[in-house]
Amino acid sequence: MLPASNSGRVYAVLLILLGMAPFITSWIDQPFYLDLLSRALILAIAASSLNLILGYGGMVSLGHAAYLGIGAYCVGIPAYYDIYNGWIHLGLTIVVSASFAFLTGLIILRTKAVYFIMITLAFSQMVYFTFVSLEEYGGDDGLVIYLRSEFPSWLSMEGATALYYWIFGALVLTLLVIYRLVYSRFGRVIVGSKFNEERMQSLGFNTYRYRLTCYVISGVLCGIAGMLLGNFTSFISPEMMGWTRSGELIFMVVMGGASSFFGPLIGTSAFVFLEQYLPEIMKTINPSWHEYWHLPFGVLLVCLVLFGKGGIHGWLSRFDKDGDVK
Amino acid sequence: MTDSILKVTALNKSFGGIHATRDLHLEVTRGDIHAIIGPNGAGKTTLISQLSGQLKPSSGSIEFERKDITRLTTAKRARSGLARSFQITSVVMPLTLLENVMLAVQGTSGHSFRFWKPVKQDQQMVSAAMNSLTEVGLQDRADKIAAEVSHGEQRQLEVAMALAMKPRLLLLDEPMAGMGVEESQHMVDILKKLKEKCTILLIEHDMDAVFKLADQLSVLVDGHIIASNTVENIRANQEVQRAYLGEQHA
Amino acid sequence: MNKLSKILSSSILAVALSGVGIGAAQADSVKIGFVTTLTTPAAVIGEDMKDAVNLAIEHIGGKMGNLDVDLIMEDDGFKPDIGKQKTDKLVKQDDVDFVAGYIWSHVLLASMKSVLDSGKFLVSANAGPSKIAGKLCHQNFFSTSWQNDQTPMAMGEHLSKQGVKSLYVMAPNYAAGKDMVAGVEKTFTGEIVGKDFTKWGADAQLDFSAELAKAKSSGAEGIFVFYPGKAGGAFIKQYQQSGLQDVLPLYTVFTVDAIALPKLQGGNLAGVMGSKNTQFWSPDLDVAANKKFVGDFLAKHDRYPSFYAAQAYDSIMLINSAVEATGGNLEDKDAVRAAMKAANYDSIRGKYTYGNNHMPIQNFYLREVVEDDAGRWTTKIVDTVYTNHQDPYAADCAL
Amino acid sequence: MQGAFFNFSRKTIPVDWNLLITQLMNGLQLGLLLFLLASGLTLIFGIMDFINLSHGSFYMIGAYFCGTVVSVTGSLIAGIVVALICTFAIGAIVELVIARRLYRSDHLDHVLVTFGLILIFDTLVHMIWGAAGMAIPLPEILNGQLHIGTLVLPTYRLVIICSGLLVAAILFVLVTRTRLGMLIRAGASNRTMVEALGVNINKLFLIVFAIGATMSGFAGMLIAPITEASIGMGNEIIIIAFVVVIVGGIGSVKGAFFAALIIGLMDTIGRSYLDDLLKLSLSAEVAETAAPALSAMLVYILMAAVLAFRPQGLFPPAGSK
Repeated sequence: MLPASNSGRVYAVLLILLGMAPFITSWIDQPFYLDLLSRALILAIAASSLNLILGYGGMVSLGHAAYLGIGAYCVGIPAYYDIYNGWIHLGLTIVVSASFAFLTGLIILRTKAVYFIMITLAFSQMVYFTFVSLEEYGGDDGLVIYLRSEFPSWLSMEGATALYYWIFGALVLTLLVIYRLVYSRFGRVIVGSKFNEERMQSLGFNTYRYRLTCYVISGVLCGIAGMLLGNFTSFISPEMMGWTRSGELIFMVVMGGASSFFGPLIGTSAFVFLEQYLPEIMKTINPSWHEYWHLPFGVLLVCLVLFGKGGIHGWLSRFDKDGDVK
Repeated sequence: MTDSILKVTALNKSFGGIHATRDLHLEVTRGDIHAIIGPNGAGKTTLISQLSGQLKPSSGSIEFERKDITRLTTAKRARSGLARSFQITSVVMPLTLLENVMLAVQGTSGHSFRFWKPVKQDQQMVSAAMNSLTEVGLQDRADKIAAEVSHGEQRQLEVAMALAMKPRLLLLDEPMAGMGVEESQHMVDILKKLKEKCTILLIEHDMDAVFKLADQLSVLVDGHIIASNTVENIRANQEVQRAYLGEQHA
Repeated sequence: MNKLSKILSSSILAVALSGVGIGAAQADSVKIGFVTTLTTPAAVIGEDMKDAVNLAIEHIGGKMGNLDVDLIMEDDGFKPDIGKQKTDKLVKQDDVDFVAGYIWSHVLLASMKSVLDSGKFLVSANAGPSKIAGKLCHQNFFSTSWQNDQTPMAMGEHLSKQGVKSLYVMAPNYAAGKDMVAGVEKTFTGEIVGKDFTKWGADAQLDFSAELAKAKSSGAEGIFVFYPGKAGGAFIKQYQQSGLQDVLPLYTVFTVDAIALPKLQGGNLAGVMGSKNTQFWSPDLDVAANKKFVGDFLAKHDRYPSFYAAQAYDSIMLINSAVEATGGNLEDKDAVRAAMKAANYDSIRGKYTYGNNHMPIQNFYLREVVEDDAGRWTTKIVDTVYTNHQDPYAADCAL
Repeated sequence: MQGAFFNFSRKTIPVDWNLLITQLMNGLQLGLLLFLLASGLTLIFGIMDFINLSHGSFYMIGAYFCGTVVSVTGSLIAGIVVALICTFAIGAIVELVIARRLYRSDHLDHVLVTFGLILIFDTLVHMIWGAAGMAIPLPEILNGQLHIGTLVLPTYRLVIICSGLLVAAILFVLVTRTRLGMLIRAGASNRTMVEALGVNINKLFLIVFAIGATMSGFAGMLIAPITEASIGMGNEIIIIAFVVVIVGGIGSVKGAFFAALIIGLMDTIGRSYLDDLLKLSLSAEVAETAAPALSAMLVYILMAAVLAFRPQGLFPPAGSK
């Protein structure tokens, strides 16, 4: 399935290139690119997790950034008490994001369509304000994380390259998990429910349970992305889980192409690239336009929806003879 | 006493002030094709939806194989052997026919909290699904996307999906809706074959088809069953003639 | 490899290589990265700073010693992680010698590690959270502003001296807001009869009707507020519209500044006239460097510079003094550091020194809102509250 | 006039009636502003099934246009009239050029496009008017206070309340007494029916969209003399307006009205009394920190509760499912 199409081959090449990125960036002596890539890949994990519920499950969450924040605080708060054990951080991330996803999911999954969007927004805003009010952990100003999560030496996160491979590994695992998931029995129920939930129920599926499980899996994956983000930025503040951040995640998914495996990766890469270089491009056109880069960005967003169905993945797939998007 | 597979007692359903089902009694005998006929708006689909669990009745009880299922969810009823097809084609359009039927197989064969193995590698499920497709004559179209096949084929797919659930009672909501003469005849043949496998409760407007297929007939008017008997007896029934058949076959 | 993947991989390579061109360092220049906010409503502060930085570079003729100044402005978008990303770019790709700027504490906290870990110098032109003044202090960090607590402490001191017995306090609900309130509480000897922390952040609260009603009914003798940026203007307006100027005198820090005053004047909100605030600097401060800065800024932009602008101007001048003192040898970090620590330049606030934590030890003045000769609303120094004041966190700093 | 006392777990809080009335008026004012935004939003949502995140941009644009005209002519009335016309026109243009193409696509597309529109409008305002924001001077008479007994209220806040009520009344008449209103009501509860009636649906959508934009702009004009016009001012309030729409019931103007008042009052009362309440059970410091966040959270808690227990909203439009 993967390398069967032209776009599949492009993605395979892309993954190999990403795997070699630390060597490439050190060869061309541009360590900053590795930072940029690290950030893009972390966001790609988050966007892929969102894609699992949004692209495959049809659940549009406008509150997914909350899990990024939860994951990052699961590093930041133990670190605040000088607990740097990485397994504790990881375990806490999984437990907290899973419990939060489960408890809110019990209510969220009872709603549909726009109500779903609004209730996910509501819960993420509650998390946002909770962390704003936690004066002990920096409130609005956030927490500086002095040391990265500590893992055994073969799994260490110290140094830009080691952290990059952690992130890269996590991304590959996430993509693999989602790939297997979507075509497993479980995944078929999720995909089926996206298009016709009533029918799925009459086929004998308790769709509520399956969708809830899917929502929890997605939350945990995004939580792990948050844990990596905390380690990468060495800093966490509530601002990172505001609703506009959730909007950006949706944007990344759609820009890359929803319900395609590599769409979120492509989308986040494009997003991070634009965020970094659009201001520079504007500056070269006219030095005083530096601050106006949101304008072409917004225009792009509008055009993407009006004219660019299927996102970047969509138009890559158009090179394929049969087109594997679904 | 005959073996009754479904027994509906004093069923009532109202939406606001409108009574869609009024004191409805119905008994379906195992092995029969039992057709329900009635004018538009008589509450046929409402009845089916209550039997399959999409709608909760206001009062009354539904027994399936002597167990009270009135409070069970749709999914639980489906797993216990009660399948339905929909009047408005209701398949998962972006998936292939095979994938659709496999969903039906999956729904009634254990839980689906299995996250890793691709379904397509599950030979048992693939062959079970192919069998159902073969029974409705769609085996050659298995890899087509549901949205891209003809309306008649989608209706057949509906039946194949219901069949794949290995139901003991099949609720068919106008399987021939919108079909041409040839397609209808094809469907009649399919249903005749199905009769050997399970009991069928059929709602259908196509009277020719009903008379060809049904063992028992119930006439539903204003949410109430006014008569229930063999086809011959119903044809002879004056009241039914007046209430329903008379209008159509005058 | 088929055609498409070739196109894709070669374009990735092209992008990568184009970056090499951007990143190539010029040997005979001093590179300064300046991070501030140029988008979102907070851009009004960032632009004031940008204008001041450009003026500073103009004043030194575009050269520091014999090195050309290569200035790279970056926009943090008011977001800590973007600020960090831009800082990483400055440090790793542009390989700048100094990183300066930073309006917001959270952006500075997120970014400082990147700069300091790479051994470069960090000059904060505004943010001064207590952590950086205390536990987190670093030998390569310098501030041209102040520590958050100092300015409100000066205000508390003044109020106590004036014999004000009770005070109502309002500030936004974030770290700087709490620092400001903590500062005034440290030195104010009267009673604080009410306190409100209002919602801050991207969707900050701008309608203070509920809080003002509470303040009024509290019977306090004065109201102390801290509302930076656009919230300041909004607060003053509502303060006047509620008719509080007659019953509840206004004392502010970082609220009534050169950004808010022109708009207040535009709205003819005379209630602010005569209100008192404290600051380490004022446009009328009688220092030669300040006269030149304010005069040229006024001439060029037809508005008074804000304190943000003044600090940004100083950050460039501080760097300039270090580059000149070391004869342009930026590799000698110790020499650069020593030169910066000496603060041997003509600051707009006059001569000041650095404490162990590299926060300025400086004067704090009481200022009053007045109208200047040209009819513009501005601030005038009426008293000196503190002379050579050091922040209370210096003791926590291990340097 | 400190009279009655409420009993809370053995401690007592004196009730300052003047303060309470002032706060209720403040809540009413906020609620009416929210209504001006939410009524347009709920109609666009209910009739066109279009999620318009950029509805708040009209709020901003209205304020800037008004401010510009006021600074040129010196007349607040002129400013409001010109700005109303301009926001109507811009609303119409957005409908014609962009929104119209999207009514049939899914909500995700709406969210993305209108998010893009927010960025475009914010940057355009930044380019045209600069980042500094814009003050709108009020005539002297509106800058003062009104004394009613011992009660002192800012005059301009009363103006906001009266204008809000007036617009609400006009809208009520429009929706319940005119042919356009009949179509709007029908559209909100059953879209296909209106289409089947052979109404020029394009024209109806255009008018509803533009009127919604105008009301949003009017709200911006009303608040700007208090808070100033600034970039992104609409993005702050639009999310709350969405909460109002959901709580009131999508497509229901009446629902928007009551939900807006509930949320306006809840927010104001929360801000004024929550810290005192929390101090009864928590330390003063914790209460001061938690209260603002908690009162900001209140509206979201309300929305989550409504969605969980009454997803169609508190006052769904009549006849809708």
